Amino acid sequence: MTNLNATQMTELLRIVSMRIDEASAELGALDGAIGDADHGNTMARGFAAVVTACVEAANQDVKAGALLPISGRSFLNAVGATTGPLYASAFLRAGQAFDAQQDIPVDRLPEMVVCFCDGIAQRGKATPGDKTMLDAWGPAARAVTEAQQNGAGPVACLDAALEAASEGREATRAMVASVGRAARLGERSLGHVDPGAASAVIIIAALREGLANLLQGEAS
Amino acid sequence: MTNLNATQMTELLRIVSMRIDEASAELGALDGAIGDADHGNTMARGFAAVVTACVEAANQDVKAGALLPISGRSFLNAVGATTGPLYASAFLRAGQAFDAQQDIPVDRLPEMVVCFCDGIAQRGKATPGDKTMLDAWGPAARAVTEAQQNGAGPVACLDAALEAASEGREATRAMVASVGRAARLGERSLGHVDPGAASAVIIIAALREGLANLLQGEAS
Amino acid sequence: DKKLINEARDIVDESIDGLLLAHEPLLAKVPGTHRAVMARNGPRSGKVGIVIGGGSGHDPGFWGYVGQGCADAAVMGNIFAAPPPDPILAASRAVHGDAGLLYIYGNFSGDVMNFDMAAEMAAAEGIRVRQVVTTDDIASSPPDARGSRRGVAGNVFVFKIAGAAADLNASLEACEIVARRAADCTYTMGLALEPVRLPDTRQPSYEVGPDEMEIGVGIHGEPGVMRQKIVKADDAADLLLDRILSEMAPVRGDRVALLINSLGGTQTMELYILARRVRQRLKAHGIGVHRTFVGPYFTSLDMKGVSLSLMKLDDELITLLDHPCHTPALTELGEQKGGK
Amino acid sequence: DKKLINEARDIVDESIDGLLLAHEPLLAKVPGTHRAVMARNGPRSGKVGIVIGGGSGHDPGFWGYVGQGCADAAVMGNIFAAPPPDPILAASRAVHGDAGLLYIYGNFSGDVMNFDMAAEMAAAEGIRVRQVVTTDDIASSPPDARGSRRGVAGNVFVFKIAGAAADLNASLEACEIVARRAADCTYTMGLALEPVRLPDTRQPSYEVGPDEMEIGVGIHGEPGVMRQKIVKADDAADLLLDRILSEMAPVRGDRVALLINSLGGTQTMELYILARRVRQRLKAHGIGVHRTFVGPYFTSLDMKGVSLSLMKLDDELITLLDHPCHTPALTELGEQKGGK
Ligand SMILES: Nc1ncnc2c1ncn2[C@@H]1O[C@H](COP(=O)(O)OP(=O)(O)O)[C@@H](O)[C@H]1O
Ligand SMILES: Nc1ncnc2c1ncn2[C@@H]1O[C@H](COP(=O)(O)OP(=O)(O)O)[C@@H](O)[C@H]1O
Ligand SMILES: [Mg+2]
Ligand SMILES: [Mg+2]
Ligand SMILES: [Mg+2]
Ligand SMILES: [Mg+2]
Repeated sequence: MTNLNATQMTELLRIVSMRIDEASAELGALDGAIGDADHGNTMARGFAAVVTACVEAANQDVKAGALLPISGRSFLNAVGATTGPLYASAFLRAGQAFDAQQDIPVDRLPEMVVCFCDGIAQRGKATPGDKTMLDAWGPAARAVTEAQQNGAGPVACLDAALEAASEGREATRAMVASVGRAARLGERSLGHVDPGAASAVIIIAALREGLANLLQGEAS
Repeated sequence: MTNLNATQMTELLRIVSMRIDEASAELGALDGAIGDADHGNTMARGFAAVVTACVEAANQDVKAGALLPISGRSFLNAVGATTGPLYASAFLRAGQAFDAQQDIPVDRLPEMVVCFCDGIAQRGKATPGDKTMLDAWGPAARAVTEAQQNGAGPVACLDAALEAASEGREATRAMVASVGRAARLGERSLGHVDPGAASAVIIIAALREGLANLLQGEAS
Repeated sequence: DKKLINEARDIVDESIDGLLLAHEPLLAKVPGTHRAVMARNGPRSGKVGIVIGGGSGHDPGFWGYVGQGCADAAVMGNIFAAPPPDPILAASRAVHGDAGLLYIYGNFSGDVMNFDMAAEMAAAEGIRVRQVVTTDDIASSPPDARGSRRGVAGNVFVFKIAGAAADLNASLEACEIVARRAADCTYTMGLALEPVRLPDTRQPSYEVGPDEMEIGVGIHGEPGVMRQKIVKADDAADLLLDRILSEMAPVRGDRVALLINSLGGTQTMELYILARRVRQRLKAHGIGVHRTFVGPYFTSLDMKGVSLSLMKLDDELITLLDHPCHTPALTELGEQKGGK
Repeated sequence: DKKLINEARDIVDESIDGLLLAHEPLLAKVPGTHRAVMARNGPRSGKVGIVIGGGSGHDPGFWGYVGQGCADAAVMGNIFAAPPPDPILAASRAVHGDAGLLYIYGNFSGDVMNFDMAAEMAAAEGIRVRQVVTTDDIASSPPDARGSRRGVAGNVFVFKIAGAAADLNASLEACEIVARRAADCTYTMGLALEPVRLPDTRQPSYEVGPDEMEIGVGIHGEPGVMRQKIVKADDAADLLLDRILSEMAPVRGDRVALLINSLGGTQTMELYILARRVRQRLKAHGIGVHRTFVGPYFTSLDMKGVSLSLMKLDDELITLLDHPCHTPALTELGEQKGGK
């Protein structure tokens, strides 16, 4: 397999949706501690809408690249919130990187992580250390770029992203939030993991899991 | 001692107030099961007001007989509710039986039970078996009359009243309420003691206790 | 069960202090008692005075229905306990405009006895008093014993109708007749998810299991007539509505006023979810809904539960329901009002 | 934590269905979305349109402030989640009267991003949009960072002021200026006795001990800035009021509007007990209270807790506050109103 077609890309996003859904109570609890407890619901609703929209689009014979802007819009319209515009920008940025008339080259899939990071950074204007999802997406994006430069394959790139994102997530514990809802807590946000960073790790892990499944399915 | 003066009568009512107050949570729970849970508060507030009014009156050198209508009015104004008019009538009826210009003969004190029964019956128009306080006051009043006819002394008369009232209270368990708030429960009121009957027993027991104390204090 | 109060025994008096301050433009203290409020712009010479009341713990009942075009005075007792005759008499004197007084209150033995005594005392002072005792709670007795039913949230309709009639200068007899008709046309049924807790004891009155609800409860935390497994909002709405409709027996084209009432602890979203279902069901029955009231109109402290009230309307009741009024809990603009 | 709902995921949509039915005379659906309502008698040609909104779960916020003399449309997101741009744009189109639109909403990153996107989209269609972001929650940042504070219950004052200005045909610029001034003059602080529970998880967001309360909470169940032992109502009132007064720094003779707001699960009696204390304290400070609002005006689902808001008034703000309006949650009669 060299390209992911629309059905395969949808399958990948379905796995993200499933993993986010499973973690939704836990993400809600993380958000409850320093925010408003809705992050689990919001992410779950958002990715559920993404899957519904992609299934519909894939049935109409579009190419995988076209699913990215579709995902962005459906995520945004299903959730609004802070994460809606952020992940909408993430998907739209990825949509710019991949050709809507083409399927997605497997080798380039990890670039989604870089695009997500750029889109989120551009829309949210957070800086590293602000205790946001960017503290997971940023290290992950850098890890992908580095791995690609070292000639790693796509699964290995995502492995590197996952490791970096997980470290980033853990690092948020020691940060005092300075943007978003948790910023109002001041010092009280210390010691808590940022929920957006936690969901970022789950997304990356699910992408890696989905890609590995697809490649394995093909191999066997 | 042949007469209770105003201070002694006030002392007696203070003991009633104390015993009702101690039982107030329990009376509230009985009322909660088949009514609106306020019977403990209501009785406690009512008798507290009675004591306050009697203390004030006794300081102004009135006779014990005059405390009865004063008690009725202060009970009523402190509580309203169902028990307010009922116990107001009870006290007013007792006030008619005793001379306001005189202290209360010790031997006649048990007649208060008969007066209470009559006043409550007249105002509330309940009939025996309706599952009300009358199912305690009624047997108690008959027991007093009978004991008096048998020549019993005042404490013995109240002993008889107490025994009869307690039996009456227990008998309310097997009754279906047909007047008052609990009547709306129908069969569901079965098995529960009527709170008004329970507080009646406490009043009679406290009168007996108070009288015995006074007589004993005199004897020693 | 945490509460923002000072001493439990003071909550009635202190909250009356607060509402007199907060609603200064509308409400005034009744002279000679701390337990009654009167309308600043309500009572007037030649107008029948409407006096309402009952125990405390039903906010905004009863004080919230005092004002121009509605009740002239409200008398409040201790929590869940009828007020004694003295404050009722004080309110009667304060709002009497030489056209007589109408007392309106729910059918509870304490209320009946205390208002009766006050009426006798008022009569002795030459004040004519008539009384309408509300009996809208259909769960509390079978239809053939309507007279022994409790008066609950449907009170609000009766207060509004009587207040409008009085404001239109109807005679005492006419006010009584129309208030009684409003009361007879009003049907209520309630349910609770949790029992109430009195502020002093903070103990639940009875136990309801974690997946149970209590059907046919009163507004004083009285237990209901039966207990069953908790159901979804639509089923709960149906359960209340079906019982009401089977008694009211409306026909297509009938018009009603609707009150979806929180018993204190049920949040707004849930009320509107019920409102949705009730309106959909009534539409399917071909019954027109002239007005829908949704909110905590007559509560039982902060009990988690709701009641549903329907008043069957005729042209006169509609005119009176739409008559302008201005009270803390109910404002009707009258003419100005947009649409139906 | 029992609830009368159908499916947790449907509660926002179903309750919007219900409120559109219940408030049919006042509210209509915005075409093309299920998450926005508009005033039947609000928008008109030549009038600035006021569009408000935010997450759901704040009933009667935001829809309750839509109607003649107040907001023209309200847009609601999921529970505690800002609405996406599309329904905001739909509402913008629906109430646009060629005099421009003013968006008013609380300062939360999600709301800012989504309303900003909608404003850009509206501008692309030739609709002029200005925005006022409310920041009344004094607990949420120090005074020197007022711009990063949350916007909470004080919203109600800003909606009312802006709606009145627009109803009086003020220009978009003038509406924006006066709304911003109202926002700058408004100070709020809240406390919670219990954390909130979202309807889907029914889990408390955080733990508060049985004798503790959380000071400085937001309206989305956000934890407060500190936790302390629960105190009596009078002390709780003082705690909120003192913080507000120390920032507002009023002098004798100043006038304010007051909002004692339930966060959803605090009963009416408690609110009036707080109102009593706050009014007594303000009187002692020589501060005049022009209006006192008491009730669940801006909630956080059914969270047990309250907030206190003060708006410092001047003559213009008083005129606008008293201007007539008619919405589900707020009715002002204007002239007719009895006294002050
Ligand atoms: N400006 C921002 N840039 C990037 N991420 C942000 C920003 N603001 C907030 N976040 C992320 O959003 C997460 C919260 O998302 P969510 O709970 O869905 O939204 P809300 O705070 O509006 O309820 C935070 O944990 C944080 O990671
Ligand atoms: N008509 C009546 N005659 C005598 N006792 C009555 C009558 N109605 C009710 N009661 C008594 O009153 C008790 C309830 O009193 P209480 O709780 O104080 O009043 P309420 O029912 O108004 O809350 C009942 O337990 C019953 O004993
Ligand atoms: Mg959140
Ligand atoms: Mg009782
Ligand atoms: Mg009672
Ligand atoms: Mg949120």
